[in-house]
Amino acid sequence: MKLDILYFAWVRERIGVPRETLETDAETVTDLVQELSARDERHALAFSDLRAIRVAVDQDLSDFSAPLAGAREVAFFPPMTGG
Amino acid sequence: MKLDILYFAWVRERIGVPRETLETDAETVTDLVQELSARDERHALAFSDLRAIRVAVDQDLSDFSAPLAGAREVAFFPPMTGG
Amino acid sequence: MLAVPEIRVQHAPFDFATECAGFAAGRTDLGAVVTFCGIVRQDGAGQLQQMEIEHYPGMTERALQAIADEASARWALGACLVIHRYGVLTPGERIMMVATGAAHRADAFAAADFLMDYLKSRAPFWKRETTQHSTGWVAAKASDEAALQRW
Amino acid sequence: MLAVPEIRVQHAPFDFATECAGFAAGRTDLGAVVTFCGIVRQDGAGQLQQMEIEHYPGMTERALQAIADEASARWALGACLVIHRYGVLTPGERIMMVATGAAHRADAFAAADFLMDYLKSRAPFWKRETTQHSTGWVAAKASDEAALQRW
Repeated sequence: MKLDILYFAWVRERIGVPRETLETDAETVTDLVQELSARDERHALAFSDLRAIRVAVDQDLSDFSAPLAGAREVAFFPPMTGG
Repeated sequence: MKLDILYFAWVRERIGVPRETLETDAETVTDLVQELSARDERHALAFSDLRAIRVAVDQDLSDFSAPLAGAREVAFFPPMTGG
Repeated sequence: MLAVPEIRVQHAPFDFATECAGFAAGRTDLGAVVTFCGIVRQDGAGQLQQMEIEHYPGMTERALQAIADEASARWALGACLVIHRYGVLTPGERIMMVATGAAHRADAFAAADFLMDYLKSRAPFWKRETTQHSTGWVAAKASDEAALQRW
Repeated sequence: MLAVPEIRVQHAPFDFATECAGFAAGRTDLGAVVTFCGIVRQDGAGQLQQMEIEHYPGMTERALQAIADEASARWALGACLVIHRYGVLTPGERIMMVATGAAHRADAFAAADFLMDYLKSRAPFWKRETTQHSTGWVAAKASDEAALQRW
């Protein structure tokens, strides 16, 4: 499965890129986070405290247990601060 | 004591005038209402249900037990409907 | 950033856009502005021809000032405006507005909501509606009096 | 009088006066309009130089639409507008606004308050503040997340 992975705010800064594309068999968001964290220091650092990270699957707020079957786009970012 | 008595909305319509001046010894608003009600049919009708009437003494919302010593102006009107 | 409430009671229309643009203009200490505007609403049957608002000159200004002062004392307001019209108005016309400015949104929202609840039941205005068939004074609602218990 | 929420996400400034004047203009079925405007607030020390707002194009519009649809479903809204800017802003600039119109004031107030609470914590915007000495992402407040429990 080919996934677009997006990063925002300080998650983007820690990862170093705003977006990357990944060929993966991850079944859930948690699987995906583990796969990304294993890649390098930057990813490992960005995902070191998941309580500080929010996730959206195909542009809908989701959680780490969410399945990725059929997903096209997963985004990671800090708690939102709009308004 | 000389008092200006003001009426608003349907109280004014029932009394027939927006304002009158009265020389009175009424000690409280209740005394004043009784004195006015005794004057004629119009006043008696206007004051027939005091639950439907609000009172202000010298332009401050008040109640029927309020003393009138030193007062200059008393107003009677229905519950307010601004906004 | 103490608010000195501005109170205006007038027959003339006010320009909502101009008031919104001018309120707290140039202030950089206020992060949140809330406005409320009350409009003469046509009834479902479309029969309202006019609404006439009577008030108690002198007491009206005092009452609005007292309500705005109370709001400014309860919440951290940096700016506060109340405008209320009287006289004959037609459906769609703006009756009144309030505006509140604060550092944070919770204060601005609560103060505007409070101002409206108190203004509705404690400021000396009375509305009379005229339709094609009748004319009559608007009755106060029990829900408006009950709303004061929120504060 | 079902509301079809209007959502705008843009870098360009919006004209608050024009938006206020145009919102629900000509409608005679709405007796109450509430607006909220968020402004870049200078900090106490006067050191804020700029605020940059990052967002998630695509999801931002979807999230705002979903929040506005939810507000329209919960309250009897006749009109609903949300505008939110992104990019670099300076102190005193307007960041965003919401407007709600309803027959009665309680619906207009509650819907605007709800929109702000949800927009704050559920729409994908992130603020970064730059002062003379440092730059950093604004942290989400526990009180903002807690505010959602009100609804």
